Amino acid sequence: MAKIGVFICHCGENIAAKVDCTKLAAAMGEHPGVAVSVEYKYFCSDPGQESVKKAIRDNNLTGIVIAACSPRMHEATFRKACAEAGLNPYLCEIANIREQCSWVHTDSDMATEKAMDITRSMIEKVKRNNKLQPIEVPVTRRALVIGGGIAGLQAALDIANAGQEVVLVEREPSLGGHMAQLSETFPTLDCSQCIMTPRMVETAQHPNIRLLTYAEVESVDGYIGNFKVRIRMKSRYVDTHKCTGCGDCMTKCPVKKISSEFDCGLGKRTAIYTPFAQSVPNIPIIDTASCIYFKNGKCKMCQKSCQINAIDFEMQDEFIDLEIGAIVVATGFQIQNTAMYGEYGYGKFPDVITGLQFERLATASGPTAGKILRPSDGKEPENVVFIQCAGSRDPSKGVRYCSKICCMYTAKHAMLYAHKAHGGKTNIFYMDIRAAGKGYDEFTRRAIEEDEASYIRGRVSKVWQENGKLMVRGVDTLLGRPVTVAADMVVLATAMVPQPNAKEFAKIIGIAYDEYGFYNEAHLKLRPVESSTAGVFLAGACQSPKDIPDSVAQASASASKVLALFSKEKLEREPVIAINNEATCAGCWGCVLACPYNAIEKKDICDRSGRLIKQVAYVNPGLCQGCGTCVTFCRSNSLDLAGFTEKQIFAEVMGL
Amino acid sequence: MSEQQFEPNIIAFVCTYCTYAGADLAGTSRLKYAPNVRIVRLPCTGRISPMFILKALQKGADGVLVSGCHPGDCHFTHGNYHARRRWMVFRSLLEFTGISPERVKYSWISAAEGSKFADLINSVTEDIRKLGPFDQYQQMIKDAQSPATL
Amino acid sequence: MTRILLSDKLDNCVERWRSAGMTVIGPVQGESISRYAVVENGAGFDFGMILPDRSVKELFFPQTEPMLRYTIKKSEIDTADFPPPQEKRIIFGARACDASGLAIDDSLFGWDYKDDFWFHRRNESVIVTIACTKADDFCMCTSLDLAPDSTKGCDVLLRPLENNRGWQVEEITDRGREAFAVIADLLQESSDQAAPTAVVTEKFNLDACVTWLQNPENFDSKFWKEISMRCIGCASCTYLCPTCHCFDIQDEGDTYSGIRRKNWDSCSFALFTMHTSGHNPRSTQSARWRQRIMHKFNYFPGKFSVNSCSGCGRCSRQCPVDMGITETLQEISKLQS
Amino acid sequence: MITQEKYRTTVKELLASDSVKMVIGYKPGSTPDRRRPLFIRSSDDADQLVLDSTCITNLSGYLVAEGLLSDEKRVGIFLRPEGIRSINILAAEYQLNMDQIVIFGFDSTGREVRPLEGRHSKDFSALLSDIKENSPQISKEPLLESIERMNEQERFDFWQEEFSRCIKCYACRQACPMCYCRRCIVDSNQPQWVNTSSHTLGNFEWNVVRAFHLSGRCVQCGNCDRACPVNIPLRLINQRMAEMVLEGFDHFAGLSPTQEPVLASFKKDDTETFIL
Repeated sequence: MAKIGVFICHCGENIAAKVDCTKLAAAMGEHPGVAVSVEYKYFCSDPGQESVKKAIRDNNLTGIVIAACSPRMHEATFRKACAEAGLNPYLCEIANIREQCSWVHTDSDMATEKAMDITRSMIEKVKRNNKLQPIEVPVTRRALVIGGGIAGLQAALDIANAGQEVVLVEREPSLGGHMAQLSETFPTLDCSQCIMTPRMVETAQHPNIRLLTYAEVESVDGYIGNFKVRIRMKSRYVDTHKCTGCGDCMTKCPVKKISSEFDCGLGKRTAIYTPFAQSVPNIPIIDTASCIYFKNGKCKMCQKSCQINAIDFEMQDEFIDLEIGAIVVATGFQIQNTAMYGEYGYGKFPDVITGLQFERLATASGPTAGKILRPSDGKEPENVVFIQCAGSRDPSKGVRYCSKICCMYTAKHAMLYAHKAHGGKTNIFYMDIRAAGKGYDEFTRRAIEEDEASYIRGRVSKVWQENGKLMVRGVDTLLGRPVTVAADMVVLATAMVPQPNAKEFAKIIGIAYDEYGFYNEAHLKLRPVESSTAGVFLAGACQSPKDIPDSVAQASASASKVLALFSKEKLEREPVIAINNEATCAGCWGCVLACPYNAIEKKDICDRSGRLIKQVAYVNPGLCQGCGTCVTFCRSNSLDLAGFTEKQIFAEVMGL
Repeated sequence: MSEQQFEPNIIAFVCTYCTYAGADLAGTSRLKYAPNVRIVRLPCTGRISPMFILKALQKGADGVLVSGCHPGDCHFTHGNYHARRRWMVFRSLLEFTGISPERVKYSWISAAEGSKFADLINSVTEDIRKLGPFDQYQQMIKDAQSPATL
Repeated sequence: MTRILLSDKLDNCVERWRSAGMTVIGPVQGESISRYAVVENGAGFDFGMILPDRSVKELFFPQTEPMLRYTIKKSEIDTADFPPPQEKRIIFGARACDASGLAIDDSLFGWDYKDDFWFHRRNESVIVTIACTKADDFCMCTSLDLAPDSTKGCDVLLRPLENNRGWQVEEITDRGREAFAVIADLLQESSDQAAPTAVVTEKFNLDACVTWLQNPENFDSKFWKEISMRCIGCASCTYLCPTCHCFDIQDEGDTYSGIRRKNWDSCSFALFTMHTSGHNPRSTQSARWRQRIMHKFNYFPGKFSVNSCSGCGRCSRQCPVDMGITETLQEISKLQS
Repeated sequence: MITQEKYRTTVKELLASDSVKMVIGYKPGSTPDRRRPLFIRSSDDADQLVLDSTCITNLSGYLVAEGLLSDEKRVGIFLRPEGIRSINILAAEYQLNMDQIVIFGFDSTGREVRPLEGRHSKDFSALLSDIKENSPQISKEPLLESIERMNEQERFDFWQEEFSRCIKCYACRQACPMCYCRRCIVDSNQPQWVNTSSHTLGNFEWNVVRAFHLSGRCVQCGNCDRACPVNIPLRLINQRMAEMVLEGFDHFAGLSPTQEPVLASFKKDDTETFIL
């Protein structure tokens, strides 16, 4: 038999001024199953809570209803009070008679009547509440960080430095990502490599980090705290244990004219190569598409030159299976191919280059050793035109969003060019200068004021070649007239776009992505580093275009989320999850489709001899977030949602 | 006159993250609205079963309101998209069986839309008041000798 | 010379009975189905059909019937019984099979507990059977030792006249005599001959069937699976049957009050025997069909010495997959012989 | 007759070669206008096979009854296009494995029966697409049109009158190939969402819930309508809902065995005009 306690809070005058609490308490006292019905000025106060606890103990209450403010205010408070009084905290319901009653109605009688209905229906609900226990999920304390750019490195190091194990997977032969390609970084103009390479080395040498380069995530199963991840180790054809990184093989390799990806096509590399000199690990791979041996079975120059016999042409891909507790996705971005702007002449005129190519030209370790030289003739340009938003903020040809970093790096490029080519002129076509960030606006002002970058507000309509010059036709919207600039080099501030396989990869991990392929955060403001899947966190530009400080900040935030998850052996979750009645489940799998979290699996029901009788739905408590969409779908009424069960809702309505 | 005017009974099923929070905001903003609506809180519109609507009518509701997060805003990423489909289907079914769509209304109200909530409650109450008591359904309940009435 | 009632006096009869406080009920062809329903005058009857789609059972044992009303209070529950109906009725134009069905169910409803609802209605109702002059392929009363002019369960038997202008009147019970006393002056003596009753061919050998059913070995015969393989487990045969009498008791209401009701139930449903544990002793449709046959022709007669079937044939006539008692008993007859 | 004879031969061949363990078809019923389901397991059984325009019952429900397919052997079945759609839905809802099903397709115009080419569900995809394309052009039943012309109160009264005859025998459910749940929602009594009593309210609730559960799943085979012993025009509700899902979501139930259930899926741009 139910023994329900009803506690009606005056909330000072907030409730009592409109709702006749005495009448309410008396009426609720007459409700079937109510053992105690009392009113008080402030139940959330210490004495108020004490009186609730005392009433629970004295009357052996089986459930309580607090008629007070919104559950969003004090549900947690009163659940805790229940627990302290020895009553399961989930046997507490809140009747919201303040925000949704006393504060919003003018007629006292009608407000009182409504308060009665609200309280009654909660009494009926709480009678059917079940004792729930927080769900405990064991946690494997090992993080997987996917991506070895600055975000991945930061996340890996933060987690590792806190004493937890990390597996870092990078699909390229070396760590570094895009940041390793950059020259100086805004707004401080410190050398990218100088800050990046030590982090790469630190990562590789960290006792808590297992580094897997030239490796890809093949599959992810399981759920928060308990992921099972399979990694494909792509074959390098170089034994990583033997190789000392001496580089003899690369010197001997006869194929030397392969366009270097790392240098964005501005430099050359060999068929056996490391992407760049400071690669970590400093172990080459063989590019089988270019290697003579792989093409016609002859050559083997590298093998012959290797004194420790590290070259193995027979090497196969290997798979590593890992148990993982949390995943940080830091898969980065790509720059958009600008070929859709035929009018800019990218790909047609060699001296029309992308911002990233400009970075390679400007960096001391780049193909020109830091000299800004034209790809066409190797001469130093005297006049450079920068075109901003070459793809971003262009719904018709490019992408709708702002790539966020281009205003800053274009200003930086102008400065670097000014510093390196004295007397060189820069013209920058822009839509807006977006320089929000610490020291950012000062930085762009410096480019304009000290390094004489000439900003022209307007779009470029055409670039063509004339007398050895690149003629750039645009419009100066501030002056309201067309302009034509004769340039030696044109630099396009291309858009940042998701990795080309971002959507497929999201499906492997089971996270949500937006229309472009950037990964969705669970909540843009309140849960910006969590993905839609519990236990998977986001860092860096895979979530949206970001600069280095933002990427690092997000990586550290993700790391702290991972560490919080790893702070206990078991993970506690709200027990509001779906449960299935296996006896009645018809196995139609509509729920599997409807579930936003992939939390529903197929479970075999076998007889004693192991013969499969049927398959039913099983809700994984680690993944279920408790929305109840599956419950509503279920035609046979087999699924139910703890905390909001069919019985509870039925009683709530019928109790009104 | 006001004493004789018909006060409709309306039952609302709302999601906790958007509309319930919006209703709370209406409260904290001290907006005033009609006291005719009784709210049943669910985690998500995805949890709102058509059965709830039928039971609200059985309980004697003259009108039913169903409300949740705007498309794209669902706390559970797409519970409301599923809900929207169900509503489209169920609404059309009810219409075909003779339950006016004016009796069962649907809305999107975000946690920020306290004033939209207050306005909606007022307008829905007013609309249902104009329609009058749901006599046909209540007659059916009476014929069934089912005692459930508000 | 016999007493006859002419059809053109029907209007007067209905009026007399109505003014004597009786509700007059008869076979009525509705837009979609035919059933026994209230008629207000002679034109309301439709005697042309072989028999109404729905049996007369529902007038005595409705598909849903309130039994008591309850109100839940703080510390007690108030209950109030629904009084058994007191309405006086005359059912004019029942078929012999339907009337027999009522007599069959009397034994059940009056056995260990006297069902007030049933017997009040039985005692207050006069059944006037009209003997059948035509039958269809599904009629099988003769196979059950009944006949188109059987008087079982009826208070007055009418035999249609050959010249079609009325009926010969044969009062069977006092209740019947009483009801017809009201219209005594509307009857007349006549030498008109009664039309021959319908010829209903014997469909199966009932005795052979009973012998086979009573043999315990046949309980697990694979015959049951074969014969019922196409059964889809709907309850139309049981719900249209004039003798099927299973019911379920349900409480319906909200938190504060409700009604306890008696609703038809059917052995065709898996839920009928489902245990709370999930175990179902009759887990297959063939087990459920076997139960229906066994109950009607073995268990029920074992207890009440009468078959729980009056041969109306509705089960076969209405079956969506063309099954029914006739086919099953025909097959059993073959097995036994 | 030619179709019937051809199919008889094929059925016998398939049984003889053990390609199928059973074929579900039709045989003569208790009266000349009736057909009853036939379960063919031998050549003798096959001789009873009848195929004519009166073979209307959609037999697909038998495929999912009581473990018929659990031994993974193949079963043949005679199906009209609606029946093929039914088994597509059953496959899409994981109730059967399409590789176990051998289809004997047929259709009829007037009294003439013709075979449909193919044995496997995928052989009929073009046919079903055509039916989908043509479905909006098929003229509506006058009764459906007249219901649609009614105002809500009239419609409510119309259905009240129709539902008042319901005796809750659940023949509609049992006859429907889509109602394969081991426990129907009306049999779920904790809580009792649908009033089981066969009174006005209970009848209304049952019929609404039934139609909702069949929305986007009904192929209008008419089994429910024919099974109803009190002749409630159930087909009309199902038909209306089929139109609704076709108009609203371009969903034609049973188009393919991999079709997503319309109520377990969604599009972000599902268009509605009524949400305030």
